[in-house]
Amino acid sequence: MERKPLLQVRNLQTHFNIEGRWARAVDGVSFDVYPGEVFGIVGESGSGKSVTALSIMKLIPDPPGRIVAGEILYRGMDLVQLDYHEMYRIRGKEIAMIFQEPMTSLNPVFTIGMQIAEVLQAHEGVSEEDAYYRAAELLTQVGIPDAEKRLDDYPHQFSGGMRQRVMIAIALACNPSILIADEPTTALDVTIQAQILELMVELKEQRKDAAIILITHNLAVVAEMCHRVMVMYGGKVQEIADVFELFGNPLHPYTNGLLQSIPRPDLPEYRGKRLVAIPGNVPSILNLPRGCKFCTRCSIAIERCFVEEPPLIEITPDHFVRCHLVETTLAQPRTFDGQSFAETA
Amino acid sequence: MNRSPLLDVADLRVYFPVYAGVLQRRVADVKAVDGVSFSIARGETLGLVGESGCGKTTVGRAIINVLRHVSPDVHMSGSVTYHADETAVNLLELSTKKMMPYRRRIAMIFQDPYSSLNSRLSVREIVREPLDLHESSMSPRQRNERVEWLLEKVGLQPEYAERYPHEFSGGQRQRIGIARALATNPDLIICDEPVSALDVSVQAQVINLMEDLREEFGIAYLFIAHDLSVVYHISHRIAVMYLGNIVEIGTRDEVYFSPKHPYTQALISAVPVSDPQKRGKQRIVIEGDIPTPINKPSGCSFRTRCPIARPECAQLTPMLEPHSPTHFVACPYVGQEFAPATEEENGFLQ
Amino acid sequence: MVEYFIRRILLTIPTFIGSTFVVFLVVQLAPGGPLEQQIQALKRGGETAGAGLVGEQALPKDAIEELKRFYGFDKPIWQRYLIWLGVLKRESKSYRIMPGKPRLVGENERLVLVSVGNTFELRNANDPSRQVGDWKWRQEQDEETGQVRYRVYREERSGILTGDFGRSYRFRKPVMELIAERLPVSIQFGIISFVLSYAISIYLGVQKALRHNTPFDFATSSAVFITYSIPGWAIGAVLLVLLATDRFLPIFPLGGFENPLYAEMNLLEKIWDRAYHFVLPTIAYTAGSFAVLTMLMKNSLLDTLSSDYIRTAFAKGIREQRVIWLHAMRNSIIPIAANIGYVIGVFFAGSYLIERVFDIQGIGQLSFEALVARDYPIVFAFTVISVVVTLVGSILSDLALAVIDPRIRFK
Amino acid sequence: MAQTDTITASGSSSAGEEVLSIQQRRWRKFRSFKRGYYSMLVLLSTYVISLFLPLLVNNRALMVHYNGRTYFPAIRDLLDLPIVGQLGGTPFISGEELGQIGNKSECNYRALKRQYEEEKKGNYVVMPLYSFGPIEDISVEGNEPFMPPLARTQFGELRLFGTDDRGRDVFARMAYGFQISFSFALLVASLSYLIGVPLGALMGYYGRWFDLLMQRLMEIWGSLPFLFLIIIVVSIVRPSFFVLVLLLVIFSWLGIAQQMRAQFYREKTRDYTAAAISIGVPTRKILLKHILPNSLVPIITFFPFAIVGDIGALVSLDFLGFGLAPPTPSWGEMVSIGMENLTSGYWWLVLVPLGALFVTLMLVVFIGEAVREAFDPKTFSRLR
Repeated sequence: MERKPLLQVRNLQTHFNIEGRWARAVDGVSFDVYPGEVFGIVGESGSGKSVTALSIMKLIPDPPGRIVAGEILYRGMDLVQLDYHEMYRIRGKEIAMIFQEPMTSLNPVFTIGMQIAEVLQAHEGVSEEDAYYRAAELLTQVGIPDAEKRLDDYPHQFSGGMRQRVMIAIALACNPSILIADEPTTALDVTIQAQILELMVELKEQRKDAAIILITHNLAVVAEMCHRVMVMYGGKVQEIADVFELFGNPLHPYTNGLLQSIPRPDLPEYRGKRLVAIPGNVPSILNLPRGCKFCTRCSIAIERCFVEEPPLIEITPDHFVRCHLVETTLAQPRTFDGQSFAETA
Repeated sequence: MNRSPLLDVADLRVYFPVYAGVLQRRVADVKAVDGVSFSIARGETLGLVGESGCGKTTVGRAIINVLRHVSPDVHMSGSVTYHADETAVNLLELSTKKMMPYRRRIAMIFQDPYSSLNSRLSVREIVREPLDLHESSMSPRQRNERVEWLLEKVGLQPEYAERYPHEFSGGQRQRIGIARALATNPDLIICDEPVSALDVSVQAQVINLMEDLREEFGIAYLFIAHDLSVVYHISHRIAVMYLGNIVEIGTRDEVYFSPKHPYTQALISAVPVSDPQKRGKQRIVIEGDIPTPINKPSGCSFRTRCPIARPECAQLTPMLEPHSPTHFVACPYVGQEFAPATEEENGFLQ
Repeated sequence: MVEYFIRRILLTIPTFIGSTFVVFLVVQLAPGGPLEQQIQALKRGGETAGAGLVGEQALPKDAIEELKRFYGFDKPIWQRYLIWLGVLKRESKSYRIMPGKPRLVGENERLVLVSVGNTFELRNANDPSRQVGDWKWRQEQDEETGQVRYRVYREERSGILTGDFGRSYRFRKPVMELIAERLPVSIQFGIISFVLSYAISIYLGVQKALRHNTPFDFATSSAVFITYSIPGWAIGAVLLVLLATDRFLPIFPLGGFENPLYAEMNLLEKIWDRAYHFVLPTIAYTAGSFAVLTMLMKNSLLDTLSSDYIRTAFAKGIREQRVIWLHAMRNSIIPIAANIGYVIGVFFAGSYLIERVFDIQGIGQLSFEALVARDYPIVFAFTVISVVVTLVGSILSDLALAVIDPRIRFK
Repeated sequence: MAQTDTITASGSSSAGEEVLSIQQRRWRKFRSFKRGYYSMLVLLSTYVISLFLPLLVNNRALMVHYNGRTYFPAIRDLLDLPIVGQLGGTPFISGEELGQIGNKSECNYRALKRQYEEEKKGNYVVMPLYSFGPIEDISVEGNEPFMPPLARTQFGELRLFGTDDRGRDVFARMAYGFQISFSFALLVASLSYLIGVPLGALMGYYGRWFDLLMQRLMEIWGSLPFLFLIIIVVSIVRPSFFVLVLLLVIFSWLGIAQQMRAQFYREKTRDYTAAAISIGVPTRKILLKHILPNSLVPIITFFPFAIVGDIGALVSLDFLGFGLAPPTPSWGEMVSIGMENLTSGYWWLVLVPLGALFVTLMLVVFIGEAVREAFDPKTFSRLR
């Protein structure tokens, strides 16, 4: 692998205290993000995907949450060890984030212009005037007409889609190396979702060495956007693979189940057939099984699955799966658990 | 369709007045539903799709006559004709009392499994409530037995009857909601986005359950959703709504695979496909935001975002016109300048 | 926004009318109301009108009738109310007159009722060609004897809308004058404690929110609970006993607003004396709203801090101090600002308790004493002014909200 | 489908834990706040005990045995007490009847006890634990004004908190004052809930002209200086206990109605209401069975604070001399006597009633905080 990863997450553990009990929201997550790629994190509610993203930003509300262990290496610097003063230089400047809820993510009492200019002033040290000028440019860039006029508008004068564009403008203001997008289109309508995804692709084209971490529960969005995908369940990484590999050859029973359970009118062989559902419910993070996190719902689970958690192991090159029932074909499979990925690489 | 009709909605309009100004005069109306007509046959599922604010939820609530209670100054017109065995009644005109016998025939499932169950009542009380109201001939014991039978039907253990909603996950709560809707053996269930609040892996369970129940009890569904693939999967026919109007209605294959209205085409092409191989297909991305239903554009309400809009569209309010015996589209310019996408061109078929 | 405030202000008009009508009704309809008081006051020779024994002296029937007329008891209640408001005219001066006989009215105006045909005409007695001004005359019948009498009178609009609250029975002075004398004292306390309670509450509320569930939070909570549990005047009373009586620690004055020798002091001494007299009452005043505001501030900031846009601000790399004091504060202050009107109202309406404890001669004390003495014009004035203060306060609250929150501004 | 139905907690309970309704969980949570929980135990038990005050703190004997006949003078007070404030209205037994020669007015039981003990004729008097009543004053033999706390009378009886300007026992008045203040507040709060809850509910649910009209009315009501208005009314017609309760209720239902209105307005748009309507639940039942239980949280958490406000209002009125008619023992009146004699060093006249007020209200506030915390927990999370 000739590229150097931009971000390396190693054995990240983020726990939440819920009414006196510690829930392992993120439990030993490891992955790499390379420059220029769109890295997808897929999972359902409680899978730990959003907590992973917030951990990278060190935006875990404390209490009740806490990063308990692990490393988050951004260009070799461990963000977990940074104190919060040093984090201010990373957030917004090196790593930016956009959130799911465009309606509540902007401060209702400040103008759009102020909220964009503020980032530039904080990180680039530009004058207020320059910052507003840049803010107008950014708004134009994300496709808001009449940008200069709209700088003085307040968030409530914008529609949901427009607000998400503003969020993107804020995130991109300082040209971050990594953009984390946490369900950026979930709250939006289909036609608006298409616009926002299109915009993100467009902006991605402009900076080849930056990476996007796209967090979503929507497999279709992943299929459209991502280069590599990580599937999470129960706070654990279950599968990491190239997007074509993952969709063409899903190895984990959970990934497989997810792909089969969504209606696919575009595939004639599925049309009119009954959906293949994953039985059971998404477990609460307070109440996870001891062994494989998916064992309670897995149709092929064996006894071992209930007592022993399988390791995340490389099955085919760069395709990692956490399942006892998938055998590796590689002579020297790498694993994310236990030892550093960088060492084996 | 040679099945007998169950529900006829004709020219349904639902306006919510907007008050403003010094004297709080009625200055405008939110035209949530602005002349909607469709019909549902017995045992049939009609999918109703559209984006937020298009009025699809309001249609469902108007049929079941709950709007007046929540917003007493709502203005409704048109008719919702329910075909009971021999007779037909306009549900809109019925008083609360006269509506009672029909309430057991039409049930509703809600989008939010958390707010649609009263958290102060146990599961038994929730599911039994319609029985208590409508099945007065049943003894309390029979009712309890039926509650347990219903729970089993929707895949919940009857032992859970004494528990409270907050102990269940979203999918299980939705099953409780379905059990409540099933309690009185309805002919029609209005499903208001029943799966959109659920986790992906649970959605399929609920969809399957609903399909099984339809097979077993011959229920008709009005399936309201924004997710086109789900609607395609479960529906026989699909109606597409935009800003209070139905712009296209037809069988599911007609609407999904040969959409005629530019909005339907854009809507379908905007749906991402769960297959990276099909990435980069030509999308029809429509510009701009959905206008608010307070200030609907004149004429065709889609003209502000329509790729084939012409000046005439501002004057002319398009009506649904037939393209096949079952396929109706509300756009006079379909097939003239904008070639209707065929299945192959759209890349929906391999 | 302008429209919103026009609407807002217009809406206070019916409220004002409604509240003043209630006040009017309560006082007017009650037995032993103003009329009886005035009658009794006259009976006792008009010195004091306090509750007590009815004087021996019989009041001339005329005088009673005149009083009734002054208060409009010969008219229906709604007319009386409108007169009291100052919307309808009231008989401000009225004299008996015998046809043909000149009568002195006012300073040196003499009027005479001259018979013209079947009816009469009012003329100036000194010079019949001169105008009689706005004097009018009317015929009336004695209730008992049925005798026909004549009366000249003058009408004017004067009532609470024109700022005329009548004259105090006890002080024999216009009420407005009395209130104007006492107002500065009360306003000084009001403003100082208003500023103090907001300043302390906001700061403390923020600190409590930021250190939620720490020893600091628990320790300050006790202070908050104490001021919440005890009314401000009671705290004042306790402080007086502990810090002003000889028994414990006599470091503060027992009450009053200033030293009797205040006028002879130099500036420095004056300032010191003022401050010295101000400490305890100010604590008592401030305590009244301190607890509510502090908890409101704390809870509101806690809510705001867990909102999405605060997370966004941090995600942008904005520093903590700026996020808290700019992004979070601007939003958290909204409920506090909404309370401005309430707090002002509480200061004003509660003033009689604290002024009484500390023996401060402010309007609260004035109106309380007036109430004891049944000096109704002052009582009326105080109630009407507190209604107005509450209404103005609520408009102020809305204005403050509009300044802070653009969503309201663009309504 | 056994696996399908493993209960997964969306809240805190998990498989194996017992099933709790929301109410039960809240009660548990409340109990976990020790300060509030114990405050409630202390306050409730004190209040229950205070209902039997005539048997504990009274100048009338519990039992008098005289010439073969047995009398229970204090029991009558007990019957009188639930309708608080009517003290002094009970018929008394004259001194002569029990052998106090020459005393045609009420018997002095403390003296009677001494008399019987001297006579040793087998007659006896059983006095309550604390043998001074709240309204017996200087006219009774042995009562001196302004006795300091812990002083003893000439007969060696202990005055716990001394006496006031008329020789009335401060401890007894304080104790009865608690009973009266608390009953008063409970009554005012309950009655204003009784009015406020249904009115607010109807306003919120039906809206339209009823709501508009009521809101105007409430705005008018809210702009009035209510305590001052009550004083005006009281200064004109000296009210009884119940009239005073009603006067306060007239002004205090407002806040509750407003909260209820907001709740109903919000809850009626929730889907469970629509669900109830869609299955044909009659409106009355929707209001009572569905919306009401879901709307109670804010007004339940408000109840302790309503009590605080009502006690404060009563004490303020009494302090100004416009509260309960004298000689009803009341804290406010006690303070005002103390304030009149402020310079004389009779500190206990102010500090005892205010101390009692403070402790009582503090307990109520502790309860209120715990209730609020249990019903409506504030999440605290901080980013940096």
